[in-house]
Amino acid sequence: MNPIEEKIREEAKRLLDEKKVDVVIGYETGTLPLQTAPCFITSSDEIDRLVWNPCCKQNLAIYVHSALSQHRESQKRVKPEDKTDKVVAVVARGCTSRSLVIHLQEKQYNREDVVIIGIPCQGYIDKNKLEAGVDGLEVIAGSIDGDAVKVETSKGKTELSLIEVTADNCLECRFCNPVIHDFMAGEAIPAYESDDEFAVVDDFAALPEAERWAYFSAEMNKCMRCYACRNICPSCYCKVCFVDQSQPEWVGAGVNPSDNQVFQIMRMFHMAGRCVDCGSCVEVCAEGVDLRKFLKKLDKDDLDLYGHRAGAELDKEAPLSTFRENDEEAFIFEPE
Amino acid sequence: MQKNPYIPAPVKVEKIITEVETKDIKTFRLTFLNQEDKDAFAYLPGQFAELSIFGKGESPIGIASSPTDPDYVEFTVQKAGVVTTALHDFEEGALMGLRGPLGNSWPLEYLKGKDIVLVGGGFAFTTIRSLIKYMLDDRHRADFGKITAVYGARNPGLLLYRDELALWQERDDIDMHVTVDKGDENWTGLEGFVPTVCQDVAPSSDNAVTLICGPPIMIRFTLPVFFDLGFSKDNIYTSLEMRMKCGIGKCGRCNVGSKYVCLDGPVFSLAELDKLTPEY
Amino acid sequence: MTTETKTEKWEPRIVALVCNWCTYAGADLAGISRLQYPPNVSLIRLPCSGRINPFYVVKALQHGVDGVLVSGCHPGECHYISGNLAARRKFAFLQNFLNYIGIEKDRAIFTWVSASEGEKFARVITEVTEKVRALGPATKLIKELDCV
Amino acid sequence: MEAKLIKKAALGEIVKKIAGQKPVYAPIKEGSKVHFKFLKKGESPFLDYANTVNAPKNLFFPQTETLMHYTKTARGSELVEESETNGEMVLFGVRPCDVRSFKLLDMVFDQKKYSDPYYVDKRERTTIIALACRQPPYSTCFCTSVGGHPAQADGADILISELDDDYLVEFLSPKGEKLVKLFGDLKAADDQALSRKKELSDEAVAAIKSHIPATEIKTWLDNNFEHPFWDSIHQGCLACGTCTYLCPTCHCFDIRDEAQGDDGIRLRAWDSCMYSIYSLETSGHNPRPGQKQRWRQRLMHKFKYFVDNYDAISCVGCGRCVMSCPVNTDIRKIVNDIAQLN
Repeated sequence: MNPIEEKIREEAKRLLDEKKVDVVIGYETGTLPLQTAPCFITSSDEIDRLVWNPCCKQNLAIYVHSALSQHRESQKRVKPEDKTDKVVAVVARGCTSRSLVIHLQEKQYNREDVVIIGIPCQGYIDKNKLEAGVDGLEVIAGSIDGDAVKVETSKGKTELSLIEVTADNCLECRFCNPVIHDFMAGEAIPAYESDDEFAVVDDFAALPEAERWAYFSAEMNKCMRCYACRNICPSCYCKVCFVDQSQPEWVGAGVNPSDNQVFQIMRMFHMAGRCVDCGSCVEVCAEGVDLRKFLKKLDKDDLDLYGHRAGAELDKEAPLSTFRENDEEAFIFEPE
Repeated sequence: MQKNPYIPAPVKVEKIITEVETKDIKTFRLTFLNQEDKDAFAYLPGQFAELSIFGKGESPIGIASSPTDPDYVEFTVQKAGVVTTALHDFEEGALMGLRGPLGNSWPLEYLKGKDIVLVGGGFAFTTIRSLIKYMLDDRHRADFGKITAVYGARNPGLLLYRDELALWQERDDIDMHVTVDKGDENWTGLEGFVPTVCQDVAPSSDNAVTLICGPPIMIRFTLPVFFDLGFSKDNIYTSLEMRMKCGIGKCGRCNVGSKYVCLDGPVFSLAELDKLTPEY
Repeated sequence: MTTETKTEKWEPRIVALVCNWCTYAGADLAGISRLQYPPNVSLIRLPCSGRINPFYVVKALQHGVDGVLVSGCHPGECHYISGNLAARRKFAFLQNFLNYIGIEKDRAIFTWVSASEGEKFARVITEVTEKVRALGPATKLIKELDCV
Repeated sequence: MEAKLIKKAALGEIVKKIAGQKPVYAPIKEGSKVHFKFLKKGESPFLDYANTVNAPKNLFFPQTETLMHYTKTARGSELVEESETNGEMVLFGVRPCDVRSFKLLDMVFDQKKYSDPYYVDKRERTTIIALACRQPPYSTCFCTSVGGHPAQADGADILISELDDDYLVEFLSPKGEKLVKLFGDLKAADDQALSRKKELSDEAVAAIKSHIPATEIKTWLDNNFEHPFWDSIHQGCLACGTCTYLCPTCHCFDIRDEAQGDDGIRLRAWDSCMYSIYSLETSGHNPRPGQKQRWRQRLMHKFKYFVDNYDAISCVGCGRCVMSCPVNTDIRKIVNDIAQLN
């Protein structure tokens, strides 16, 4: 057991035993090699399920949101004297904490409703990189040994370096430590200082228009509209998503290429100033759609135009919740 | 080759009757454009059909008319979703589609020779109306014993089929009780909730079957009344509602346990429902 | 809609989403002043540019229009004080994003036209029509109904 | 029944040859993922695959399918008469588990009272060529627990089994026999080949390491619709529906209309019991209001309701849902946990 894991368990045990929280949301070992699953611990007898390693990938903030909003919903028909509070503890890395900040900024719940067990994080193993690393074969067994990922496939054993299978968003992450926390399960670590965080955007933008469109439409054609990207995203918490509305019906129900594109454009557009680049949407996609290339553009505009990074500071307003008189308007058309 | 069960038959909206003061419930009388479609549409009271409006979609609605009036099919529809709103905007003469008949019917064979107690509440009176019209028809009346019916609505303005109700109240081959939760200045009939009226009417459970159709809250309070009167669960029938799409047991969503409401229902006895999961 | 654009005498079809308090009145003024401008634009009046959901722009393109124009009040002149300032940020993101994924910049154009700028309105429409005409018929994002 | 032998290297060319005559739906590799897709002209199928990401049900029951066209006339909206298509197709490279899924889907779509013409039509004009598993493709495979077999493909028209240097090709139905010519001048299989097939087949069965007590939990499911067990299994579930979309036996769909100007279509699109709006009624009432109820529905449907109705488990043990779940919710673990409660 690594020291961080140990501290997470200790803190979870304390919170549960002292009845400070109702549930601790963390990660547990999955049933498949090199995978973890979100877990929900309500009794300190179960704290040994909690783990922390580079296979912990999901951004757990969405579970905090759903637990608290479901609780609030359940309290609606309860007499005032019988109402209960619910406090959720969550194991949070940098990106998770930024998502929590967004929830707090958007008044989804109160700060005291969530206890943040902060984790210094060096990144997680990217499913797609791992898959490419073993040429699409199934990983039958795997383990992490220092900087090496040892995997076994039907074609035998191989070893990959951890850094080569670490997700791109993690390698460029400036928030390796949580931006807010109530407890830190480990010493803060230096952030990766990527030289050019937005190289992925600049390279893509440099391509001819037709090539950009060809890439975008080909990627969106892969989408099978399962909405896993939307459902894992902590910033996608609308009670009724626009794709589920029937009056008006914004997007057709079928996998029409145009509807796929429109769905993804609008979902991504909702992420303007709200995407923390946690990579969860990419990670959950069964078809491996390259969403990050496009989301990162919104990220870049957020920074370039409004000097803002999603969820980085609790008291700094998101770009689309505010404005300035002298905002950039070079794009406004003026006739000659 | 078997007929494609997804293709609706073309029908014309022959007549539109606004049923209630709030104008959000109308009865649509539909006639088939093709004789073969009309012949194929052989139905019994309690069945439903998919009303089909191209560009909007389909909506499953219980059939309100009786097969004893063979010239047309009627549906009483509340304006609620996309399809029903479009339907309410129709004018007489409009063309639309009809797919069915679907589902099972009220258990007519089982009801033969028995006393019948019908209980309806609010808007959910449509398939009971179909059954009443069927049973009161000269060709069928002798098949059934005493017919007692209790129908209630929140106020007189919300009662469906008011002319027919008045006619039925005149007749002596049906004991018709119409009640409202709260009457207005012109109301001379019963006032009170359906369960209470059932209690007062107190039909005998001897060789009798009751068919109950109404909002869940009404059903919840009416059932104990019938248990007290000695009705067994085999002799209490109701009609379920569920979100449906295909209507032919394929698309999946309307199951209650292993039964599909569209295929095995919508009519179930309480005894049958007890064997299913409580998800409806 | 899409077949129409493929005929030889193609004329650009443009949808303009405009604010009721400024651009719409500006269009009126252009009309009263008998100013000439191309007939390619269908005007849709909304209460404020702040009310214009960016989705409207995307949906218009999906339905096969060749260009979308969005026009509101000049900064500082919003009838609701700041609707246009909030809109400005949304549209900055939107135009950048649409262009980034490969949709021509001139398919979605944003501008300010006040109630007194009848002449500017006519010029905007003329120039926007020419810009869109130069791009040719829209081909991206358009929904073809039949599937499989 | 005929059984023949072909050299291993020859198979790809044979499939290409068939594809020259009729549309062939086969495994194709793009990037690191393998999908069932239509072979393009001159394209070779990818034979060295474990199984495909998507299930082959897509061929008979596409994710989106136009049911009918309509157009506006002076009288109102009317159906457009369609001309029927009926070309023959070939589905190549189906694993035995996926072949089994067709038998299960047939139970739903090909019924006496209501037969689904869209599914049945495509199903009838398709010849299924199955490829037996010499080894279970994945460690998550559990076909033998749900009535399947890695090397037998009841329902296939042709079964191809990998031997040492050859493929054994068995023509199992008249539909399959019609394709014999396209396989070229083949050597008849001798007894040695047949007994080698049997050996390998037994090895494949023995190699399956994943087992679930799928039939054993039926009694528990019959009696425990309400049980605290259901309170926890759904917690991590994102309600994304990936499991149902990739499942070879899931068949729920939605019917929608789409219009453009005066013309329109009625289409059907896959739907999923994992979605909140799936069972939401217009009134706002939802009989399955939470993910707990939806998860229970999915499990019950596969292991109880389907068994009640058709006497078969609606799962073929392909493991796609296990491998693709974004949060690693594992149906094998859930079934095993239920068995522990028994």
